[in-house]
Amino acid sequence: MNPVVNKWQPRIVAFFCNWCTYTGADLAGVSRLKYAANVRIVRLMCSGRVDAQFIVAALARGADGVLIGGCHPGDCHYAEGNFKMLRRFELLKRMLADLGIEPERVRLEWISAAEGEKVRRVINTMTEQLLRLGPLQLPQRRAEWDRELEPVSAATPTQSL
Amino acid sequence: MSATNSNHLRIGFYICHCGHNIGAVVDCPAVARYVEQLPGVVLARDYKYMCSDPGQELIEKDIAEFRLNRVVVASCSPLLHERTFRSAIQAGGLNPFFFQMVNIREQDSWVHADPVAATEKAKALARAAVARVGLHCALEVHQMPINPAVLIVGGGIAGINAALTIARAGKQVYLVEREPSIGGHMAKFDKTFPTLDCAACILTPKMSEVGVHPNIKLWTYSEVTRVEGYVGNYQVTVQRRPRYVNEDLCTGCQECIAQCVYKEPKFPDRFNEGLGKRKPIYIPFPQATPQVVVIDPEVCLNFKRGQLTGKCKQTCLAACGERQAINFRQQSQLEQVQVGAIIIATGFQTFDARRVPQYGYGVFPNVYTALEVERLVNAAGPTAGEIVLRDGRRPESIGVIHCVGSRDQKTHAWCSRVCCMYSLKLAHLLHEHSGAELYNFYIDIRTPGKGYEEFYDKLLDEGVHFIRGRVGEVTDWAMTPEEENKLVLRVEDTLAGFVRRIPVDMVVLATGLEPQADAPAVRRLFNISCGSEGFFLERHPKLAPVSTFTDGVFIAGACQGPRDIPDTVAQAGAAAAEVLALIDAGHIEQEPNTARVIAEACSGCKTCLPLCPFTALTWDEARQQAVVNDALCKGCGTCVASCPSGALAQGLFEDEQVFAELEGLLNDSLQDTAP
Amino acid sequence: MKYAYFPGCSLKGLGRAYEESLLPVMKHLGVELEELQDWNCCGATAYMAIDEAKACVLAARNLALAQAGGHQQLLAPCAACYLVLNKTKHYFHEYPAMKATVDRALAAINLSYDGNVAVRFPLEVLLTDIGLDALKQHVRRPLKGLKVAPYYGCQVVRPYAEFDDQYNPTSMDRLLEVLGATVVRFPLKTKCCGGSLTGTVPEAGIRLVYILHNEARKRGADCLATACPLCQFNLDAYHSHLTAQYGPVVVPAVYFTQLLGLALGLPAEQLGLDRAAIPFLWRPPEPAPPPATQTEPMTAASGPKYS
Amino acid sequence: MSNPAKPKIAFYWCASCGGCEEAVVDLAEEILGVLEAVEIVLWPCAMDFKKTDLEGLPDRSLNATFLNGAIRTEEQAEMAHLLRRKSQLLVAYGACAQLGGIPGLANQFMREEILRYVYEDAPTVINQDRARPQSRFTENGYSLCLPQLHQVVRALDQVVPVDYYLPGCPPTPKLTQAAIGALLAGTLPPKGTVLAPDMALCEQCPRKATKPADPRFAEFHRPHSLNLDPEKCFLAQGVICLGAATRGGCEAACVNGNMPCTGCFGPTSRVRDQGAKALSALCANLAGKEEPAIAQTLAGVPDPIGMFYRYGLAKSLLRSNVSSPNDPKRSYV
Repeated sequence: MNPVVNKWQPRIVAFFCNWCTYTGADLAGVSRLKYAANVRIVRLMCSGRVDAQFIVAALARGADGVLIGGCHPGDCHYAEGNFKMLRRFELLKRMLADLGIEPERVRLEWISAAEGEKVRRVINTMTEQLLRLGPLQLPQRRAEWDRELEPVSAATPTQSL
Repeated sequence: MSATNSNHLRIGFYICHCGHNIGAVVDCPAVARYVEQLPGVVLARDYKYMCSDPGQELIEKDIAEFRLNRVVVASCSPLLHERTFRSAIQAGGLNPFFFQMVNIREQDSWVHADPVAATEKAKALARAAVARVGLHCALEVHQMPINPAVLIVGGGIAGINAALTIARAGKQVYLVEREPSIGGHMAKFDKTFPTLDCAACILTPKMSEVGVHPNIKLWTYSEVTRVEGYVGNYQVTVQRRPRYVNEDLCTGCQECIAQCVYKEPKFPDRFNEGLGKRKPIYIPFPQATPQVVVIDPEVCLNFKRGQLTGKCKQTCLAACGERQAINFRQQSQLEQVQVGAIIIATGFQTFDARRVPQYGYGVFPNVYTALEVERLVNAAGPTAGEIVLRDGRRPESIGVIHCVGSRDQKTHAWCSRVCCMYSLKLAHLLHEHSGAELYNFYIDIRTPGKGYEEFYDKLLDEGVHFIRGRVGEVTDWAMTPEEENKLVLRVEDTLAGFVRRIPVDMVVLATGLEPQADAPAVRRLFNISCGSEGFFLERHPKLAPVSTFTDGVFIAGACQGPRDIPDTVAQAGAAAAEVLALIDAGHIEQEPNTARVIAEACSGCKTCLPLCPFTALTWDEARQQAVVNDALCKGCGTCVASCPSGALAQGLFEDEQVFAELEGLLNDSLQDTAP
Repeated sequence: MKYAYFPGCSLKGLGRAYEESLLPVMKHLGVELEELQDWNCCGATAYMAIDEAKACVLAARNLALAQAGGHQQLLAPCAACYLVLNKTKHYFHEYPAMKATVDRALAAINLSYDGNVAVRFPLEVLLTDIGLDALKQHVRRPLKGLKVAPYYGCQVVRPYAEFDDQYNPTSMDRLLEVLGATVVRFPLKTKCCGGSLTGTVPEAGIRLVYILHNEARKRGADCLATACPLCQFNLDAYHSHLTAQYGPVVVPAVYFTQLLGLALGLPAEQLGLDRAAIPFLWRPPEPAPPPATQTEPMTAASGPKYS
Repeated sequence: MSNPAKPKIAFYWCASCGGCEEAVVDLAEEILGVLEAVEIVLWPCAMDFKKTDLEGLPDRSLNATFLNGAIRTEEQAEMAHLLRRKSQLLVAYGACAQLGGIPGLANQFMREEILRYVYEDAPTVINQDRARPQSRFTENGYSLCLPQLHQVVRALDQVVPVDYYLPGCPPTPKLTQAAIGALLAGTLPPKGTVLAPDMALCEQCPRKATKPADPRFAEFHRPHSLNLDPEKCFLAQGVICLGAATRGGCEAACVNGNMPCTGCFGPTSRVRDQGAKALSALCANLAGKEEPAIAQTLAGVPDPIGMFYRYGLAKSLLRSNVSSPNDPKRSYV
């Protein structure tokens, strides 16, 4: 394996719904639960707002994993937004697998406002999982692919628009 | 960074130390230095307490002095202080939505121990906010009218107090109670601690006032079945169960009860915790409000399995005579009301003592719950206040076991707050009524309250025994002749340092308070949250203790957590004040996070139409496009995420803003060049 | 239904009657037990008291053997074995440091345990896997008229077992009721049997045994039903001391599996009943003669084969 | 030959099927007007052409180049750079140049996988020596060159800056003519624009009126498995149509041929990733509320990449298969 892996820390982008999971994450804070600092939370009003574009954009931009947090089924502040996310998630997982992205990298969890402990557990287990999977690092990999363009670019300097 | 043209941007960044809360873990000055060199940022400061007046004034001053046009504050959760800072920015002359908040306390300094990692995370989060805020637009807050009527769910002391306060302020109140009478648990109590004033004496006048107040519509024997709408404009459906007695015609004379074909009361009396008996037609207790009898179709001879059969002499009908209040054909009835705000005061239930089998409740007849003893010592109770046990004996010794179902990892971890005091009260009353030896078995005696500790002292003087130790079991295993036919309490006396066996005639279990069994259903009905223990979750434990995360829905009393009568009454007053503040404003401000259709982009594909649970999205036949009804949209953004051509957008959560946030979160190439 | 079977030392020694009754009963009920090859000490008592890690390693080896044999479930009829094996499984999930120690030890003998093999107690298997309703169908000679004091002892339901209440276990009560016995309310069902005190501090240990006998007798029990070899031994072996010291107080102490065997109609002589020092001579009434169409009563030998 | 008054135009093709060339020819008699108005200096498909001719032209001497096809080889990249240098305007012509197109679907596989399959493992291949084309081959002092295959397929603007995009597989004659017209008239919109309406296809779909208002998809069918109703919205028939997630401008050509839209015009300007967006939209309206029911419905989408990224994989946010080429888990069928 890559020797850099020891120093490397995965980066998780989390999309949390305002009412349950974001509040649950606040509760984890108020309860002073400690969890891995690898997660960066984006607040949305509802997990139904999570466009699959956001997930692939996060991965494309360098996230090693994406976590989506919504209210438990039946508890959605907006009745059924979480189901809409669940349906997208089922197909998205397959699509990502077809593109070589391990299913463990994208996770959907129902976490209520009372489940600060679950926030801790999910983030910690996901961080561990990603440590095992290793980096995704798409921007770096792309830069690597695009190196094949360099000789041409050097030979034929392109005017800038 | 990002697609933003940052030339016009003048972003001010503020990071709050929050005393040591953030400052002890996150290197705030380093974050400020880092952010200062990000594109578009003209100024970055760290400050001890950003939410303080000087902190807010700092922002206001800087907006003018540095011509800031965007502001980012990194501090606590936006759920706590977003409004505070928006107001400050508005005061500084900017549109309040040219603002983004970064949560580096609840979601950073409080959850990470490593200062380096926490500081790096704070930088990433700040970077994201800076990237995002550049794309913020000036938004307007829409005002919506508010319906001044109020729904109160639960007619215990909390609901009664809130209802009276709001009604006295001249507002219409709908008070819904599930039982046939209001009064709740307090109506069952004999005396109240620590003053020992009689519960009925202080509660009854309030109940009567509720019954007659012109501004209160009281619906007992009723339940809320449906809640629709939003703050300021809720439509509530209330189901009124048939009591087979017309409330408007019944005078409460109770002659029907006297004339019932059952000459003697025969059925367990719920109000008396099953210790007494009642007839199929009954009034729950003498002071019941409303003073209207109820017929229990489960046991009334005129019904079989709840179905009307007419196989009874119906002597009650004759007794009622011309009043004609009894109506065996009464049906369940639905009432619809429009209200602007809701107070939930659904109270608690007592812990089921059968869940601690070692205490023998339900096995040994002389083991009682505290609530049963409340009825037993009550002059209006099944024994008229005489302490007569289920087996007919009068106890010479009584053990009171504290913390049953409280402070126990196996049942409920929380302290139920009221048990110590009511156990002291019951010990006093039992001692007074029976002259028995009283033993209290406690873990700690908790008496925080005005006059509470003094009450404890008084009990000590009365000669009640206090044994510090959690009782291991209540058993009929006699080891000595003296223990024969007694209940033996085995307990480690942790002060004396040995295990004791104490034989008694009666055991009282101080059962704790727990959420109502249907709290999850009620929670869903009103779209609020429960804490992990199942009590309704307040918006903030200290600063918004009666608010919920759903605007316009408030909570009061023990449905939010165990509390005693003084605290419940105070909280009911607080909820009433919150409601009055809300509805007296006349309008509410709607967060401008609603969806909008981009008219020049909508192809009319109809994907969004079925997705809105609030029917905010409708079809404009003329334009062949979807339209959003701003008043109905609650701002979830599900339709926005689902619009296949990007023709729907959401205020505060525009696609480009989220993409910019992601770019900021993940763009580490903006290396830390600050010293 | 198939389980790996961990007899432990007791069931091959003083508690032989337990195995002698358990095996035919389980066979009769169609439960297949495969004795673990090369099992070793479960790690109970002295080991656990002196060095927890070593005790866990001993227990984990047995669990690892079960795993290596492809078993999901390990049946441990001895209460002490059941406790220690369960405890080790529990530690595997809760205490990473202990897991690491044990993992190293197992690795040295090319074994591993992933924490998944479930440790099961016969009562649990009877009640949850077979079920009382199914069991009832097998009862040929109900224990009509027999008054039994159910005695669980300390280790069966504490603290890791999940199949019964720790304070007021009722699984054996419910089983005995299905078998047709009258279960007396026995408040001492989880009290101490004396444990090793009967050997080390006899005056204390034997008094504890006396308390159990005395209470069972006072409540009219014909016997004490036990689920632990040590309990049975203590209740049974000191009968002469008890009688000498306290008078005629003793009641027979039998394994619940022996009562189950009787109720199933298995021959009494095949259930190890003759090994007890306090004789248990009660036998269920003969079953009513079978209707003509019915085949002969089931026995261990002739019973239907379950797979 | 050269007429200084007429704007100079070039047509060029890279990784493409030739359909875009056909689209130019499909201008039919209109092409005469075009030929009247412009001077075509380069059109390899139709005219003789040497690379050195192009190299000999002064930089920016071409008014516009219409380039179709994706960039798959180093030669194509080189030509793209050359044409960029010689042109004032570079137009990505057709889905392949704009989005990577059908060739972009090759991004589901690693280059090595493709070569191995094509030259070794495909059942129709007999190649006992496992010979592969070499990029340079010398014999008897003569040396032959073949352009190197890139690791991934790219859209044109992933290689050189592009001024305008003409979407479609292929672009319609109408849009092509409009673009040339705007070019001649000097009425082109701001650079970077896709020269087609910025509204999804549903707007101009003849079946719009039959679009279901509450589909609750429980089952998806593939077009060949049904006798398709020629009047009814495909979604109402349980057939996935990407019209709602695809820029209009094709005048619903496929729908008029009774086939659902497969997305060749790409996303609207407000969408960054057509496939992810289409997925978000379609899935939200599924009927199921639990994983098994949802999975059952989605079993009707056997190839999500082929469904949602038929033309756009190369230009999508993820761009290609991202597993490491040495990943032992990775194998193709």
